[in-house]
Amino acid sequence: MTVESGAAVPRRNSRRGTAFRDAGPPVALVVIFSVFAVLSPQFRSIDNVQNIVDAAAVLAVVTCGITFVLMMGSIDLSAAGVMGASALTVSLLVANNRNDNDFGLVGIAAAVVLGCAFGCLSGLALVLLKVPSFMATLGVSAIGLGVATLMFAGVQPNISDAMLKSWAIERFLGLSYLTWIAAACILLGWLVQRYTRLGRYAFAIGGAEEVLTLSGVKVKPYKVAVFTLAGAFYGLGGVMVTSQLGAGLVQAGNGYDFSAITAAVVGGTLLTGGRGGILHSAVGVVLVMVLTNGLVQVGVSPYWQGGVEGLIVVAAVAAAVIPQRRRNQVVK
Amino acid sequence: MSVPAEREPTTSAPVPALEVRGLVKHYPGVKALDGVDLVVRQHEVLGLAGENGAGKSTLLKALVGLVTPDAGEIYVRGEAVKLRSVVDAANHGIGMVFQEQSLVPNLTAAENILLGSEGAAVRRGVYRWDVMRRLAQEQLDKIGSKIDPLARTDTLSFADRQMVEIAKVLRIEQRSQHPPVIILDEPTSVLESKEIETLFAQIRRLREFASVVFVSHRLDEVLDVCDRVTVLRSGQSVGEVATAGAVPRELHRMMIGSTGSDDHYHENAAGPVEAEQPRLSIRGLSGSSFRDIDLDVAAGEIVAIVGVHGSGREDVCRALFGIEPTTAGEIRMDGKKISLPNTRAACAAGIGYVPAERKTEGMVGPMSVAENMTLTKQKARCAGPFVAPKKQAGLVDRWIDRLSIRTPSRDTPIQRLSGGNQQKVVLARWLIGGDIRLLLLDHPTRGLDIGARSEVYRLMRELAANGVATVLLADSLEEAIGMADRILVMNDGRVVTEVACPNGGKPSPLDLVKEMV
Amino acid sequence: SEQAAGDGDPAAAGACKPADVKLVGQVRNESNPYEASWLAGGDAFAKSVGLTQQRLTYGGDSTKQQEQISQILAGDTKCLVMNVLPNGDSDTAPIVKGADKAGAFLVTQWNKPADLNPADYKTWISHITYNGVESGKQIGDALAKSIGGSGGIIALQGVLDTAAAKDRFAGLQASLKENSGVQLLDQQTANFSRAEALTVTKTLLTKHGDKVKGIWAANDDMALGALEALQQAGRAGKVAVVGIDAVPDAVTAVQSGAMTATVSSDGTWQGGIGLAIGFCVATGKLEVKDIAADNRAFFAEQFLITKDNAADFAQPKTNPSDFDCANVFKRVAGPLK
Amino acid sequence: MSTPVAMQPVAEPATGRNGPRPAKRLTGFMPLIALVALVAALTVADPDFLTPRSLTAVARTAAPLIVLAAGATLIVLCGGIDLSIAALASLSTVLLALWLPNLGGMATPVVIAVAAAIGAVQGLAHVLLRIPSFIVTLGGMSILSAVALVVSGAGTVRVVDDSPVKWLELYVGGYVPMSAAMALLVVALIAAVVKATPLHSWISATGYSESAARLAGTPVDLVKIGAFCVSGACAGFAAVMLVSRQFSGGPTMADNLLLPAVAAIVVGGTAITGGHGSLWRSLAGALVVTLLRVGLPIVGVPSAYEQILYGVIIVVAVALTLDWSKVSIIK
Ligand SMILES: Nc1ncnc2c1ncn2[C@@H]1O[C@H](COP(=O)(O)OP(=O)(O)OP(=O)(O)O)[C@@H](O)[C@H]1O
Ligand SMILES: Nc1ncnc2c1ncn2[C@@H]1O[C@H](COP(=O)(O)OP(=O)(O)OP(=O)(O)O)[C@@H](O)[C@H]1O
Ligand SMILES: [Mg+2]
Ligand SMILES: [Mg+2]
Repeated sequence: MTVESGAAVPRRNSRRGTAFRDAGPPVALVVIFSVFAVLSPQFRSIDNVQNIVDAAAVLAVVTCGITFVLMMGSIDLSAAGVMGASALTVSLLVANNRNDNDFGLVGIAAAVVLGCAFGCLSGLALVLLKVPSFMATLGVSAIGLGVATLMFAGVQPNISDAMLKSWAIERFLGLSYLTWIAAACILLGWLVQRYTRLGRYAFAIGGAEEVLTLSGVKVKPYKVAVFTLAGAFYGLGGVMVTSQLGAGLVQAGNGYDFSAITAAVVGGTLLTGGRGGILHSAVGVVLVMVLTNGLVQVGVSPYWQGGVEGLIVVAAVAAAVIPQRRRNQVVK
Repeated sequence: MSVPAEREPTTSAPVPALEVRGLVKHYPGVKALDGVDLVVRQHEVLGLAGENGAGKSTLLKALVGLVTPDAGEIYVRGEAVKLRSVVDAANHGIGMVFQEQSLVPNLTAAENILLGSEGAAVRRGVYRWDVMRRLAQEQLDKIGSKIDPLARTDTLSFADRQMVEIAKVLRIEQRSQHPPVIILDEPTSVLESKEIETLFAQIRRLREFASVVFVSHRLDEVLDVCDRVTVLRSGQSVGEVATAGAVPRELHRMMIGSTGSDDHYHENAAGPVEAEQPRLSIRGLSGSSFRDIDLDVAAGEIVAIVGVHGSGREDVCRALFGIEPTTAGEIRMDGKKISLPNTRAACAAGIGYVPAERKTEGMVGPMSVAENMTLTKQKARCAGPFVAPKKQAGLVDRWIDRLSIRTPSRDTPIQRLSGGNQQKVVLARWLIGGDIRLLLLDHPTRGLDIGARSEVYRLMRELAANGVATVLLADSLEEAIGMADRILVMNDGRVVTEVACPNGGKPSPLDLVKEMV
Repeated sequence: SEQAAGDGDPAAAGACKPADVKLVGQVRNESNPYEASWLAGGDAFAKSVGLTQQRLTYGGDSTKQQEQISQILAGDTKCLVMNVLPNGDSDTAPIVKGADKAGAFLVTQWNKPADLNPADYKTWISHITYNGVESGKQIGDALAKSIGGSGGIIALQGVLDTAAAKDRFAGLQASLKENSGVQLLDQQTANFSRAEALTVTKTLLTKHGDKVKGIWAANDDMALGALEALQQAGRAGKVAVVGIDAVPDAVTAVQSGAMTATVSSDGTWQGGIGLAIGFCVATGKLEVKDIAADNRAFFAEQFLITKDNAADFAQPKTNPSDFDCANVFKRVAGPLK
Repeated sequence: MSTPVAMQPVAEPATGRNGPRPAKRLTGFMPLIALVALVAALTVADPDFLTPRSLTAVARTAAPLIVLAAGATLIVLCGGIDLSIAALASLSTVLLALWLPNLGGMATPVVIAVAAAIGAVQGLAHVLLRIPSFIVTLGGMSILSAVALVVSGAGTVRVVDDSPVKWLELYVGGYVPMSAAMALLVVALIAAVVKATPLHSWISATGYSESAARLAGTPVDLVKIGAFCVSGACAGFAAVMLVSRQFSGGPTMADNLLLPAVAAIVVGGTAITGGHGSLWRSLAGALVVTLLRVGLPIVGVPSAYEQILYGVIIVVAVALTLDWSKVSIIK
C-alpha cells in the first residue's frame, strides 16, 4: 500500500559511524602529544608525563561533574563558586591555623556535602523557578564565592592536617594520591553513567527530555540529582585544590568552570546533550593538560600561550566534526 | 449501518473497557473537544476518524492524562477516574503510542521499551543489563519483532522504532491486572506496506487480550482493521459505523458532513503536458546515496519517484534543493545550467521543497502562521527592504482563505494547529510568491485527512496546470499512480525503470512493486 | 553642555566637621589576606576618629571599579575622602579626573601612570606606592646570596599588564646584572595566583630539573604556591624561594626558613594612611598647599624581611600615632621618580 | 486557482487579529518591572540613591554593557552564544588607543569596522567549520586576549589626546549622558532594522529551528555571520565608550564584562536557547545588572553579602522575566 517513509530513515547513523565519530579526540590527543614529544625532549620525559597526569587530577574531577550536566544538555558555571566554598569549608574543618578543629575525613566529607548542597540549589532553581541552568549556576557560583568570602574573614586558613596534605605529596606507583582519587572519580562516574538509572536518565534527558515525560518519568528529581552529583565532584575538587595549595583559597576554583567545559567538549561531549560521557571527557582533560604543559615546555611565549591553546582547541573540535558534517546539520 | 451518536443502552452489554462522556477541552481560540462521547468495548479495535483538527489527538491525550479536560468524565471499566499523568493512565491500564514518535534516540531499544517501568531491570537505581535485555526481549517477542534489544534506537529503521514503541506500550500489562487499552495515534502514516501488514497482524493479536483504539487518515485501513469506527467532527462525536461492509466514502461523508467525489486524485483535471524543453533536467547526478540519475520534468508535469527504504529517492530530492551534496552530474532549469550549493540558490532558481518531517524541518513551531508562510518569499510581503505589515496580512489572509487553513488567526503559533493545517501553511509558503517553477514534495499528504489530501491534490493539479513542474515522493503507490504523469522507480540509488502513467493508462501497483524490490 | 553631574567645590576644603566626613576605602576584594588587612586598617582608622569606613570591593574588575567610583561621586561629595587601590595604571586617570571634578579628596596607591601627577590636581592629595624595582632587586639579591651566587633560577611574573609586575621584574633583571653567576632559566606568568604558581612551577621543575636552585616570585602568594610545588616534587628545602608583600604566611615561612626573603608592604598601614591623609585635609588640619611636593607622590618605606628580622614583622606594627596629622608622611622613603 | 472544497467554518474568523491577553502583555513588561523593583529596593536601602545625579551615573555606567549585550543578543536569538565580546572589546580599546594619535577622529569608525570584521570571521568559522559557537568564541576569546596582550606590549596604552572620543562624555540637554544616549540609539537602531525587515523572522526561525529555517530557504548562514558581525561592531563601539571613560586602552580592560553582558541578556528574558527575546529586553537586563553591580556596594552591602545577593537576585530576576510559554524546554 504505502511505500516508504522518507526522512524517517536515520541518516548515516551506522555503528561504524559512531565509532569513527568517537575516535576524533583520542586521535587528536595522540597527534598533539607526538608533536610536542618530537619538539621537546623534556616533554617526553617520564617526569613530565607524571607531572601532566598529576596536574590533570583536579580538572578531571571537576570535568566528571560537569560532564553529567552537559550530557543532559544543561550547562554548569558554578564550579568556581562551589570549589571556593568547599575549599574554605574543608580548610576550616581539618587541622588548621585559624581554629582548633581537627575533623579530618569528616571535614572533607562536610565540604563534599556542601558542594552537593550548592549543586542541589542550582538544580532546584532550574526545575522549580525554571531558570535556565546557565543563569542558575552563575547565580549559585556568586553565592558560593560570597559564602567563601564570609568564611575567609580576612585571614588565610592554612591546613596542617597531615592526611589532606599528604594527598598532594605522597605517591603510589609514581602518581600522587590526588591522581588516584581522580582516577577513582572517573571510574565511579563511568559506573554511574553506565549502570545507574541516574546516569542513563541524564543521558536520556539530553537525548529527548519530552519523551521521558511522556513515558511517565519524572525528570525533575533526576535533574536536581545530576546537579547535586556534579556539586559533589566540585566539592571534592575544592578539597583537592586545598590539599595542593595547603591553604583554603576563595579563588580555589578560578577558571575551572570554563576549562572543564572546554575539556568535556574537546573530548566529544555535545553542549546540546545526549552524547559523550565520562571517558570522552577524560580524554579531553588529558588533551587540554598536554596542551598547556606542552606549550610551556616548547617555550611558547607566555603572551601567546592562551591564544595558541584557543586556536588548537578550535582546530581540534573542527577536525573532530569534519566526519559528521552535513549540510543541514544544526550547530548552535 | 451507521447509527446516531446517542449512547447505546449499557445495561445489557458487558461493562466497556473505557467510556468517555461529554469531554470538553478549550484552547485559546479553539474548542478542541466539545462534549465528546466515546465507548471502547473490551476486546475490540475501535477506529477513530475525523478531519485534521477534529480533536482526535486531544481526546486520546486526555485518555492518557496528558491533557486535563475542562469538563466531562472518563470511566475505566465503569469507574469514574481522574487521569493526572501518564503513570496514572498506565496504572489504569491505558497506554498510548503517540502521533509523533517518542523514543529517546540515544538510548538502547531495551531501555526505551522499559523506560519508566523498568521493574526488575533496575534494582535500587542500578541497572541490570542482562535482566533488562531479557525483559525487553520478552516484549519484542510478544509482537514478533526481531530487533536487537541492545541496539541504539537511532540506528534502527523507522518501522523498527515503531515496533519498539508498541513493545513499550505493552509494558502497561505489568501495571494493571485488567486487560489494557492501547491507543495508537496514526501509527501507519510512516510505515511501509509490509510493515503495516505486520502492524495489523499485531493489532489483531492484541485484540485477544486488550482493547485497541486506532487512528488513521487512511479510511480503508480503518475499515480493514477496526471492528467499529467512531467519527469525530469539530470536537464532537457525530456518529458510529460498524465496519463490516462499510465503505470509505460513507465514513468520509460523516467526517465532513457532505460527500466527496470518488475522483480522489482529480485525474480528470490532469492537463496535457507539452514538452518542447524540460523545466528540470538532470544528467548523471551522483551523491553519497544515489548514482547516475537522469531525470526530466516538464513544466506542468508531475513526476513521482517510488522506491523502498534506502532507495535514495529522498536524497535526490534534497540534492535538488541544495541540502545534500552531489559529487557529479549537472542540473538544468529551463535549459540553463545551475549549481545548488545551498537552499538559497535553490529558492532563487524557483525551486520549492516540502520536507517529510514537518515538525522538525517543515515549520518553526513557536512562530506564527503568518511568519511561517512568509519565511521564504520576501518580495511578496515587502516594500523595498522593509516588511509591509498590511501587505503581509492581506497576503496571508488570502492564502488562509484559499487553502481553508483552520486557524484562530494568522498570528497563532503554527504548533497550535492540527497537522493537516500545518502542512497547508508549509505548502502555501512556496505559493505566495507566485514564481515557483519546480516543487519537490516529500510525502506532502502525510498525516492529512481525506479532505485535506483532496485539497492538496487539487492544488497540485492547479499548480501543474499553471506550469509548475512537480517531483512527488508519494505517501502510497496509489497516490503516486493517481497523481503522476510519469513514475520513476528507484532501487539502491539508481533509477531502474520509468513507467509512463498517463490519464487512462495508469499502471497497477503490482507492476511497480516488482521493480522496486 | 559639558557637564551636569558633579559640582566641584574645592573651596570647601578644610571646612568639614569631622563628623561630616565620609570615608571610603576601595580595594579589589576581601578574599585575600593583603587586601583584607588593608580594609581592616581603614576600619581601625575610621573608628579612631569616630567614623565608619565604607568598604568597596570590585573583584579585580576595572570597569566595576570605575562604575563604583562614578556612582560614589554622583552622591554627596562635599566631605568625601577616598583611599583607592586602582586596579591598574589605566584606571587611575578616570578616578582622579572624576574625583577632581566632584571635589572629593583622594589618595591613590600602587598604580599610577608616570605622567599623571597629584601636584596637578587640587583634591588628589597623594599617591603612595612601593618601589617595585627596588623590592624586585632586593629579593633578587637575597635569592642570589642564598644560592651562593651561582646557579639557575626561575621567575614567576605577576599579571603581565600591571606596573607592579613589570617593575618587580625589572628589579630582578637589575639584580641579575649584578649577580652574573645567577642564570634565569625561565620566566612564566602565574598571574599573582597561588594555584597557577603551583602548576607553572611544577612544569618548570620538570622542564629544568635539578638546575633550578631558586625561585623568584613577584608576590608572596605565588611564592607560597611555588613552595607547595616544591614539596610535591620532593624538593622542599633544596630550592630557595623569595616573594614580595610580607603576607602573614610568607613571614611565617621566612621565619621557619622555608622561604628566603620577602619584602614588607604594610597593608594595614596603607588602608589607614590614605584615609588619614584625606581626613586631615578635609578637616583643615592639613592644607594641600602645605604638603611638600615630594609627599604628593612617594615611595613608602619597605623592608627586606629575612630570617634575621622576620620575628619583628610577625605582628602588624602599625600604631595609631602613625595616623596623626603630623605623622602621616613619616614613612615617606623618597619621591616617586 | 479556484477555492478548494468548502470546509467547516473556523471557530473564529481566520482574519481576526487577537490582541495579546493581559497576562501575556505583562510578561513583556517583566524586565521593566524587575528594573523598577530593584531601583525601589535600593532606594529603600539608601534614600540618597534616588537622585537624578545618581541615576544619570547609572545610565552612563551601563552604556558599554548595554551595547555589548545588544550585539550579543542577536547571536543568542539565533541560538548561539558569543563569549568573545569582552575580549574583543578589550582588544578594541588597545587598537583605538594605539590608532588615535595617527588616525584621530577616523580611529573610531576604523576600530568598529575591524571589530566587526573579527566578529564576522568568528561567524564564518562557526558556519563553515560547523563548530558550536560556544567553542569558536571561547577559542576566539583566548586568541583575541593574546593578540591584545602582544599588541599593547602587555600594558596600558594611554590616550594623551582624547578629543576625538571626548564627545561621548558630553551630556545631552545637560542631564542625559551622551554614552547612554548613544547606547539607546544603538539598541533602537538595531531593533528597528530587525523589526522592520524580514530579519526578524529569519533570526527567530534560525533560533527556534535552524533546520526548518534552512529548508524554508532562509539565509541561515548569512544571518548568523551577520549577527556575529554586528556583535563585533557593538564590542568595538563599547570599546570606544570605555576608552572615552578611561582615557586609555588595556588588554584586559573589558574582560570582566563578559558574564555581566550574558547575564543582562538572560535577565532581560531572552531565551538562551534562541528564538524568543528582544534587544529591548537586554537593555532592561543591562540596567538591572548594572544596578546590582554598583548599587549593592554603594548602598552599603558588604562584599561577601553583595555576591550572595547578586546571585540570588539574578536568579529570581530571570525567573520573573522569562516567558515560559515561548520556551518549551528549559535546559
Ligand atoms: N551489554 C551491555 N552492558 C552494559 N551496558 C550496555 C550494554 N549494552 C549497551 N549498554 C549501554 O547502552 C549504551 C548504548 O550502547 P552503544 O554501545 O550502542 O552506544 P555507544 O556506542 O556507547 O554510544 P556513544 O557513542 O554515544 O557513547 C552504552 O553507552 C551502554 O551504557
Ligand atoms: N496545545 C494546544 N494549544 C492550542 N490549541 C491546540 C493545542 N493542541 C491542539 N490544539 C487545537 O485543537 C484542535 C484539535 O487538535 P488535534 O491535534 O486533537 O486534532 P487531530 O484530530 O488529532 O488532527 P490531526 O488529524 O491533524 O492529527 C486543533 O484545532 C488544534 O489547533
Ligand atoms: Mg561509545
Ligand atoms: Mg492528531
